[in-house]
Amino acid sequence: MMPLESLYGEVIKDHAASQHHGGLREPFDAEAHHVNPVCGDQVTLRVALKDAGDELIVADVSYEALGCQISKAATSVMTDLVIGKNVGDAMALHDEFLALMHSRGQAQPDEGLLEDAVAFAGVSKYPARIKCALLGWMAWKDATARALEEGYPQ
Amino acid sequence: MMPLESLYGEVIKDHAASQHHGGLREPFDAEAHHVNPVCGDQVTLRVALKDAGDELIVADVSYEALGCQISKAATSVMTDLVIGKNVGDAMALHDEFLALMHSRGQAQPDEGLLEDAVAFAGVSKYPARIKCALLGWMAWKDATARALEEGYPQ
Amino acid sequence: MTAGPLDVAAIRGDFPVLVRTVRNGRPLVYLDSGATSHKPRQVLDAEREFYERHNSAAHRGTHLLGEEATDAYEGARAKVAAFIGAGTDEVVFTKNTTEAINLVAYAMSNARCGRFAVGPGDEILITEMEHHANLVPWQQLCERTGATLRWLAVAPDGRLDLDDLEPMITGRTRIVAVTHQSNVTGTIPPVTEIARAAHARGALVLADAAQSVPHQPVDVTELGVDFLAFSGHKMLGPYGIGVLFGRGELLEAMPPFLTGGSMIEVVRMEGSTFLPPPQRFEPGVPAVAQAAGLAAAVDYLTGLGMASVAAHEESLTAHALDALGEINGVRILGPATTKDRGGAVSVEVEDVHPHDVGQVLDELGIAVRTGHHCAWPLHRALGVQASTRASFYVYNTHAEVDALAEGIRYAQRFFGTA
Amino acid sequence: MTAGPLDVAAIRGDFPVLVRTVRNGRPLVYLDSGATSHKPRQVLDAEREFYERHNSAAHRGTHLLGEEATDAYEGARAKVAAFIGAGTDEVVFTKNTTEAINLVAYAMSNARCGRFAVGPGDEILITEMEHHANLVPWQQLCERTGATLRWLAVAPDGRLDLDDLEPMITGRTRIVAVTHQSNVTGTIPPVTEIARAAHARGALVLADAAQSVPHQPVDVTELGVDFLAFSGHKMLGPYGIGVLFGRGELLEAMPPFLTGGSMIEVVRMEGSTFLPPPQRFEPGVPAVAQAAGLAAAVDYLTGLGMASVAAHEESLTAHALDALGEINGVRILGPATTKDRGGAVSVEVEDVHPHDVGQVLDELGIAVRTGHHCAWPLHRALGVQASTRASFYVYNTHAEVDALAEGIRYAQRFFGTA
Ligand SMILES: Cc1ncc(COP(=O)(O)O)c(C=O)c1O
Ligand SMILES: Cc1ncc(COP(=O)(O)O)c(C=O)c1O
Repeated sequence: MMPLESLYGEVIKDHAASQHHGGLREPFDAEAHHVNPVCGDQVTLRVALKDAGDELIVADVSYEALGCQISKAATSVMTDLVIGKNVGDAMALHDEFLALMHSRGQAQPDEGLLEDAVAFAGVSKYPARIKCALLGWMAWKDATARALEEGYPQ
Repeated sequence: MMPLESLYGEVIKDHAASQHHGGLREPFDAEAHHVNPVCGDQVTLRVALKDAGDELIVADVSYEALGCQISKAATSVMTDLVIGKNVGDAMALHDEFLALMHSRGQAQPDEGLLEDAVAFAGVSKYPARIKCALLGWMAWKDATARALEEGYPQ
Repeated sequence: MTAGPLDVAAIRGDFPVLVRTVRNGRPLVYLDSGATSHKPRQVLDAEREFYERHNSAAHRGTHLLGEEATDAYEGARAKVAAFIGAGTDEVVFTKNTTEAINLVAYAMSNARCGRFAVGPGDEILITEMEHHANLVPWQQLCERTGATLRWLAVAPDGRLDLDDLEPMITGRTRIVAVTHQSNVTGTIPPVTEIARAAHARGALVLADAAQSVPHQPVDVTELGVDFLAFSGHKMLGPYGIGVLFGRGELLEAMPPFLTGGSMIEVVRMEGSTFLPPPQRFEPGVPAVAQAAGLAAAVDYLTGLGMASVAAHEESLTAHALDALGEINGVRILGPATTKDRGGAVSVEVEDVHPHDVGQVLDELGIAVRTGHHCAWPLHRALGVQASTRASFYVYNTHAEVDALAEGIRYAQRFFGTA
Repeated sequence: MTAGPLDVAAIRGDFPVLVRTVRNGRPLVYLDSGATSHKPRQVLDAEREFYERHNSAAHRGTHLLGEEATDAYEGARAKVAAFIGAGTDEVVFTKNTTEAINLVAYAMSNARCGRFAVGPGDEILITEMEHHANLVPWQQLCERTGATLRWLAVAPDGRLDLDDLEPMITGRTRIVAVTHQSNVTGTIPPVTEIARAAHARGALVLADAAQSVPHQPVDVTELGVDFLAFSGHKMLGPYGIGVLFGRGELLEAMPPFLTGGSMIEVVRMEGSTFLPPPQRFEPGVPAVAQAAGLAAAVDYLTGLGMASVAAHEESLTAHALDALGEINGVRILGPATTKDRGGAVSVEVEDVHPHDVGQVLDELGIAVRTGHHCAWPLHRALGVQASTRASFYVYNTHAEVDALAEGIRYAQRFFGTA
């Protein structure tokens, strides 16, 4: 059964099974709680930023997530991608991933940029699942925006 | 054009042109105001009852009516029919006329009973016009009921 | 989009109902599109195609049919939004214009604070020209909240009396709700100007576009309104679907109206939170088949070109104003020319009640509307109790206008007034 | 009315969508009728026939088409009324169940006095088992009026905890709103008993019949409810039409909800009066085509016989309870037998998220619903976050139940949990 296997590839199964950077950690600058209203999946996610002089770095992302394979794996892959990046680059990744998700299976994802996240290309063929793949990203974006709004760093 | 001429027969045209018992008169026992919500036709109608010992008689019905030919004629014919009758017989006429109106052109109206009102048999083929033919009757029934409720005669 | 005149013969071929005969074996002359339009084969096919191939509850299933239904529904939303120059998320599907206007009126009484909250001392401004759908909901809002209803008067020529406009919009006016095209007189009030005046004093503006969106190009940005309401069934679409356009930031701030499934974010017994618009205003399984039908109607109209639609109706209206205007004993309600006037032509026939006029026309196969057309105060303002209305659409012909004039003359002769 | 078993093969022939293939060229196994049912050709034909022959605005025209539209609309009302044992004037057409329930909830906050007025100290009683459509409107009513929302708990077996019933109905309880068949667990609560208890304390009773009227014989008098709400689209009918049954004397006493055209008696700028029910609750041009479609759906179901429909579903449900119940790691939510239980079977598949179960089933051509099915508090009460639901109707077969069980086993193998 090809489509199913390409949707739930090894990368997704692995990340869903062992979520990287899981758990809620201190210190953090902002927290966000996001819900998928269709199924009640939820993620609570914390972001810690670090001022590296001329740029702002994503120092840590920690989370607790209830969800399906797609949603758990996407959050895990996301943390791998953004932790350590500067905030602007991480936001660009977010945008790239968002575009991929809305591509309806048409986009050629940039593996150099998205790394493991290219494994989610198959999800874009199933519009009902896009929200699953985006739940963690949305929470991250929201928490980061809050951290910035609250004037980090001051 | 047969259907039109059978709908607007001489009886209807005549009554519409010279409404019998028109105008609002004293004395009266009760008054009712009815409206056709579709076109704003209205009738204000008064009923005077008379206690004739063992029965109650419709002594007078007076009215002011705005309306189409059907509605004006039906009210006029109605007054001819009910004035002088005892209230029970007049109510029976009302029921008979109501049944005729809802007959969809199928009923054989009893001319001995309904007299000029048989001219409205054609109206029953046009459901949208039934309300026109009934407006005066409804007001009469309502006014009579009020007169009786208010305990006439005491 | 074609700019030229409509090919009415070809258009008529798309409307199965137009070939039927009515009373006395007469061909149907349908001049009641103001009440509801007919639907072309393309719209009926789109609905049927949805039911036969893709039927499913949108926004729910994680299965293929559910996905297709969601695409059909959201595709329709995007199409309708583009048709009126709105953002996709600014289009809320309702069942009709009536629900759309009630939605805004109830949201204003549901709001416990903020921009939408209405209370005693606040004012709602409407006009005497309104269809009951844009009148009674505001009366009810005032009853619920203690606010005061005010209204602009209609001049004898059927236009709004705009001298009153500035003084009537006070600092307490919360919303100005006005028709964008009268369903009785065809009058097209200067909504843009009214909106500007309202906004200058901080009031919101809602346009009842039930009779404008079907008949003329409408762009919400050009109009400058905050809300716009219309019905699918008057624009070649199915019954059971209507539209509320609302400016994004306003919908965002508005409390919900109808509540239930799929408009919620989190539900606990103790309380619930709600999704962003448009979902916030669309509880329950959506009317996807009707949305698909409406999308096909929009395609159909776009194919004709709304400018061409308006031009066709203007020419029929001009013809009707002439042909009816020259009949003795016939008085045309509302503007005497086609300037700022759409294709609803209502007349008073002296000494013949509209019901009787309508009856005669019906026997001739001509379908018009008689009565006050759900605009009773407007009739009062024009000094008539009721009227006979012809209203035109893309499939109507000049021959039908002639038949109408002939029919009215016939009615006059029949009732001995001519 | 046939009393015997359904001829499912013949029935399937009436549903064009059932012959289509879905993902991977698989035949469609549609087990999501709880969300929306498919519509037989007879229903689609009735709608189309209306549009192609009789299309017009009901209750408006004095012309032949208007008359035919009125007949179609009122004929549909009579048919629906007979179907549920109601008086014709006790049937109000709405757009769906959601609007029907909101209508009652808003009428209760519109009432300024009398039987329907709700205020602080008053109580509304619902259950944890409700669909959001019979939950959020009551939360909102309480927010608007200051009344208190109370609810009956759900026991671990998915039944209502009725020990609470008497104490929870207090002298201040104004209405008890309860589902007549859970859309998640299939549970059929003892509505008659609940209604008796409520009436004994002077409370009104509303049953959410969205999942009962399509699936079992329902008689409002036997049930003893004051209000009953359901949707056309779940009972083989079109979208865009639903029903509120209300007892005559109650509708008579109720203030209007949506307001606009054709529900008024007299309109003046200063205020309006309203028509008697059902018109009072049906402003705007009615959805006649959908009413005609719903009438055809009622005919179709009556032709099958509702007892036969219920028996067919019971046999599918029994089969599903067996076939799914014997799978390791699958937990059935709600009653384990078909006693007082309809044909919605929701399961938890251990360690496989419902979305992932649904995805696998979808690849196999099996359409189920995943999530909380608009009944989030019920899922909480049953200790699950979400579930996978199969729901059956007249066109489903035992082979499809087997396919479902096989599909769930496949999902378990695919995700390595079996
Ligand atoms: C039990 C129950 N109540 C209410 C509803 C709402 O029905 P609708 O969306 O047609 O208004 C549904 C279906 O979604 C339901 O299953
Ligand atoms: C100007 C106007 N507003 C509102 C309405 C109400 O539309 P609907 O009945 O589709 O809600 C109509 C049509 O009846 C109308 O002509």
